[in-house]
Amino acid sequence: MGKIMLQVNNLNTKYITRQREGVYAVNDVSLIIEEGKSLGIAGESGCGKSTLALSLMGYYFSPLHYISGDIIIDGRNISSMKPDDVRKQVLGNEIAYIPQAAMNALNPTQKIISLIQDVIHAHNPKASKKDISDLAKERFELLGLPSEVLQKHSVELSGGMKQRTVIAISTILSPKVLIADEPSSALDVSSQKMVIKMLRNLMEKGLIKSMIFITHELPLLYNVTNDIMVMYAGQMVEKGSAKEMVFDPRHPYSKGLMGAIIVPEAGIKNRKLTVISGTPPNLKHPPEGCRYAQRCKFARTECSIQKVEERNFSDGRMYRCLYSIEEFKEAYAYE
Amino acid sequence: MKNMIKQVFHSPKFIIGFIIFIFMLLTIIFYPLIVRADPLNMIGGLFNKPGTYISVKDVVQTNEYSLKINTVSAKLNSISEEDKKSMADWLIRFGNVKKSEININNATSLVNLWNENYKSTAEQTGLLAAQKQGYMRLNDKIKELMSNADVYIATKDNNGELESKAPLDSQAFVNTNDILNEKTFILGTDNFGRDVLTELVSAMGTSLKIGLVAGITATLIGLVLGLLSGYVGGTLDDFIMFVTNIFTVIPSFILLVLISFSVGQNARGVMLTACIIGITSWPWTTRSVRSQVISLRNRDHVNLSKLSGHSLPRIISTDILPYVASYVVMAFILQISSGILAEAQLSMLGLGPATTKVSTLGLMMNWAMAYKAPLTGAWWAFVPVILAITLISFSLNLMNTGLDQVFNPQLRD
Amino acid sequence: MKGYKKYYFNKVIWYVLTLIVAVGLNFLLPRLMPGNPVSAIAVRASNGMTDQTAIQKVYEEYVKTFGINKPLYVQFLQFVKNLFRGDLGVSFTYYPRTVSDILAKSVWWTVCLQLPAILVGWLLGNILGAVAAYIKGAWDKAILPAFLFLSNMPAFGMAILLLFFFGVYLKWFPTSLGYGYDLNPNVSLQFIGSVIYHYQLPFWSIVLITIGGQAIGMRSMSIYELNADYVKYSRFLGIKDRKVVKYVFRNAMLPQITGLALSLGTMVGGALVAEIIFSYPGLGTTLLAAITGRDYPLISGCTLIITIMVLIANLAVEILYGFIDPRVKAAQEE
Amino acid sequence: MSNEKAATCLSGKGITKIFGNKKTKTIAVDHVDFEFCKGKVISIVGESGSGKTTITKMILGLTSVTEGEIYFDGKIRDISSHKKKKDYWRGIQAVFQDPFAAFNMFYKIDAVLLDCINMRGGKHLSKEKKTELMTEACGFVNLKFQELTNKYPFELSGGQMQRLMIARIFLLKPKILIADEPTSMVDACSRATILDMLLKLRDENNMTIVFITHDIGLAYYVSDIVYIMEHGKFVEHGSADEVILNPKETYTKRLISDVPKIYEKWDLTTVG
Repeated sequence: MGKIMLQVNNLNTKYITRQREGVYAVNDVSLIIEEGKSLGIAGESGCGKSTLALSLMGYYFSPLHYISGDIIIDGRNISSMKPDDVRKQVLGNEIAYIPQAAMNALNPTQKIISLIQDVIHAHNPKASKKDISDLAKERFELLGLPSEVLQKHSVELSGGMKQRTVIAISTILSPKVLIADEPSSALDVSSQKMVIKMLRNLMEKGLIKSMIFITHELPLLYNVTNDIMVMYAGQMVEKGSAKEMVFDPRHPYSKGLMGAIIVPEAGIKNRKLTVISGTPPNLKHPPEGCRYAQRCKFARTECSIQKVEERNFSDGRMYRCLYSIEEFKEAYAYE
Repeated sequence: MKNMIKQVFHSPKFIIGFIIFIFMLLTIIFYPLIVRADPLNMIGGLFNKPGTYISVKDVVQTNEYSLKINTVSAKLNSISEEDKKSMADWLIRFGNVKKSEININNATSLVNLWNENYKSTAEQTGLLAAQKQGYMRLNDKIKELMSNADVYIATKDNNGELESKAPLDSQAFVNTNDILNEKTFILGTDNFGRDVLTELVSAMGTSLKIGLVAGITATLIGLVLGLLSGYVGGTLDDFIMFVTNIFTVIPSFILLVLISFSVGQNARGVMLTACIIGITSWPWTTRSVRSQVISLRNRDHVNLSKLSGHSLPRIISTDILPYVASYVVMAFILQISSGILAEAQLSMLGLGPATTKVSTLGLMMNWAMAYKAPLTGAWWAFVPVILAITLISFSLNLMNTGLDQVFNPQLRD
Repeated sequence: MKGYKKYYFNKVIWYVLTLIVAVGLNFLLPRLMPGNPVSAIAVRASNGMTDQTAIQKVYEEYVKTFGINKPLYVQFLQFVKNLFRGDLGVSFTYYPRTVSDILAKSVWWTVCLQLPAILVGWLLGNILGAVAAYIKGAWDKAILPAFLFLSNMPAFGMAILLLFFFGVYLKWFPTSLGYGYDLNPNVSLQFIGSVIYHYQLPFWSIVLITIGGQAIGMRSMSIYELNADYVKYSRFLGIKDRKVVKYVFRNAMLPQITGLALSLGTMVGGALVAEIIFSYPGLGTTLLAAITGRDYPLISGCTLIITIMVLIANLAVEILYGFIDPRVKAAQEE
Repeated sequence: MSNEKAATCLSGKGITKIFGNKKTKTIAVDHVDFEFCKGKVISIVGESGSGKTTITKMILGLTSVTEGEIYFDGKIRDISSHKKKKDYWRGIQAVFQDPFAAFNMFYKIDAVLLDCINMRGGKHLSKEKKTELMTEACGFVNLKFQELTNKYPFELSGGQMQRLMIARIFLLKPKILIADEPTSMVDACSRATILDMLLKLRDENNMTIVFITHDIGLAYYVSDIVYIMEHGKFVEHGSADEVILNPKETYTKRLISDVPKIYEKWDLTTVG
């Protein structure tokens, strides 16, 4: 078991809507990532995966609010630190973020290099312009980005190039944890592939120690991350290695997701896609029992009453359901 | 749609603006019903301060009453204690009056005793000349007090000599309720002796009308041009936008001056002025409508409407207009306030409505300036007008910001 | 750089076109309407106010220089030709002074009053607006309506209030003219002092008016920018809030610059009327005199020069903008 | 199934679209030919900017065709007048990508459905009959009509709106349905629902479905025939299995290799 880079214990956060209502979008989520490993987070839109990404940064500004839980990066608990210390010591150089819409993640009126300078100065005020631009050049070359980009404004870059530039900037200080929130969903498949390759590259070269990759495209996760965690209605419902999750899901919801995968491969042509009817619960007033109960084919009466805890298994997998593995086997056999 | 409106009425800014505006509107409507006087009627002097006025003439003409008040005793109380003491002292020493007879506190009796007994010629041993003199003066004073002199009303005759008309005895009074022309000018009078308040209210009405007409004209032109260039596009769009841009850069104020001057004094009525203002202030509406329509034109709901076989007029009226409505309304509101302002500025230049029938806020300002109201310190002639203009456009703009925050939520804080 | 050249070239061409249109309107409008110059003169000649002979002279002069009795297009060419020679005819009211001579005197007063006033107002307004947007809370809640009220007061209104309070009531500042009436323009310290002394009220009235509108615009722009994605991202990169706010205000400022360009015309209009209040020796007062004297050549001269001033100012702003905003460059180079 | 020759119901010869004037000239669609057979699902696959949306709009008659002819039911399509357009649109309809943008938010749901009934000449029908039809249509996409009456589209969820879209088609029963990325805005789980409904429509009324998408996997899954589009040209077309499982053109190959797989390994070395 490698060194633990990121450990999250029972994290709870909410965001406040304009109508002053709390939406409990992250509900005791716990996870562990070891050095050199990557974790994928999957789920439908509105399942709280993006909110989780923001929450993991440990730096909250409205409408997002911290409730409880620990975020421990390489042994240091950042959820107990002062926000400004988090900003100074953690953001950018220990934990980095790649936003969903890189299209407008860059200040349109600023040159890339000057943004990089600001980033580095924020953590090391003494760094000289010379060193910074050298570092930037070197890093850009390493990642196969033309160094002319540094002298450009974001408006002069194409979509794919912007996204890759954003990745390069986020990781310029070689963070221990990289959180990538749908970094490629807005792109064409070709640029998507480049982005993925770049992230791999960063991992292999050890420029980032660990990564959380968030997307709704399961085939992508399958190919990018070691482990996959499926979220539903603000909770983790199942977690396991990518292979297990795609080919042997246990929780009914993740099974549904996997059953809806479509790839251009002979295997799927005549397969019947699974359908999950209904809509997820309203997270303003989350239900007491299992949050998936009212959409679940196998729901029993106690499902919607009893609070369901995460269940860990010897084989390192875990899910949040009242059923035992055997019961699943049966249930699925009947289908 | 409904909840849109509900939202609008939840925005405090809008509500405040709305209240102010409605309040002014109601004043404009109901004030004339209460005060029926012609707003431009010249009553009262030039630049009278705010307050109540009674003309002297009226006072003379009212019938007089004589009230039976014992004025004398009232007067006598004005005799000082020292004088009383010294009077008593004199009576005892020289007027052989017994001390017991004298009650120093009863002024009347004391004075009567004095009148009976005091003689300046009496033997006054032991008094200095000065003291004697003093007693004489005191005596005269008392005489003076006792007498009931009449007041004379005099008028200058044609060779400037004063000749007495009627004696008014000091007991004559008039009842202010009998006076007919008692005038109260809450905001004083202007340079023509008009009641500023009444004038102001009617002026607000006219200016608002001007604003409305100007706004409607501008909005209609803007809407049509915007729809055309936005929906039809192509060369027409290029042309319209070229014109629009030109007219956004050429100061509309200048166009106003040119046109208003050119149509000439005699032609320039209230409505014409309003229209002129309207036709010089459409470009803004055109721009915003156009940009909206362009973003709508390629929206799938328009395509869907086409596929459902709807005709072009129907598409424009049901799929485009409702979406641009909010922007048009906001533009319209702004047009009104800027229209009122434009009228005021024109009038300041003497290019406003050439009329003496009605007053507008601009004309009132113009008159106040022409008669140097600020220099003569007649603040009431212009401060209320400025406030009126400001309040109207303030309330309108406040409503507008309210709407804006509802329609573009990212501006909300 | 090629992109830039193209951008500026287009801009200049466009403004020249606009100028032509403006001149055309300036020439055409009065001639299409009942109050056209000839009849204007005719009226004055007939009801013979002031000395008959002068009017007569002006009339002949006018017919000579502007060829009133020739067809319209010939007149226009004449008009333009004269324009290039800086000949705008002779004033009726100030006969025998020429219009261009009168304008040459007054235009500088206006420029020196309005240019600084509007710039200062714009700057202060933007700063206040930005601060309001950043601080939010009660202060913002209080200050926004205040600005709104300010921005809705007509310029002349503000002018009169200042005049009345500081000029008439407190007697701190003079109530009219651009310099002491007992002086005649020279470079003496006394004269300059008096000019500055007379400068205060008009200047501040324009500044105050400008502040309001600008502050509101800047405030909402800043709030909009504060919600932009790059703000969140920059914060997550650990960049100091102060720096992020700097980005925001810089970006919010850019639309304000174009906003200035677009609202310049309106501002100048208001400011001219404000000048009149103080009978400041600028174009505003001249225009008023011209209108009251139904002095056609002078009016057309005033309107023309004001238009030209505004156009030049606009062009200047847009050129400046091109340099500041990289998006313009990008748009040109693609 | 793809081998048997069915009757052509829509085809195009040398279709071209050029935007802008001479100076700013961009060729969006460049002399493309196509032939869509009755009762088939045809996919047009292309990356953003490949011109697939433009060609859709031209087929639907929403934008003019710069050059070339479109044949509908064997005859040259004529949409010169509004009436003719209306006739054409009785035969060809569309489902759009973004349900939130596809409905007029000031326009009640019943009105949307009523339009469809009227368009198919059902104006004269009795109120009851109309309600019955609408209820049936909603039932087809398992929505409850009673719950939708007097509601505005924006009161529904994205998935529901998209299904309402399909209910429209159910009422109109066009010969051809153009589905422009109908599932790219909905979640994986509801995606399946929508695809099922589309295929059901096809099977029940022998409808031809032109499926526009950027997702080659999806294209492979739903369609019989696949057209691959690049820079305004069709680079390759044929039966789904031919094109996807053994592509000829390099572009097609690249497109497929760029998509992550789950059965075979996804090879990242081939990045351009």
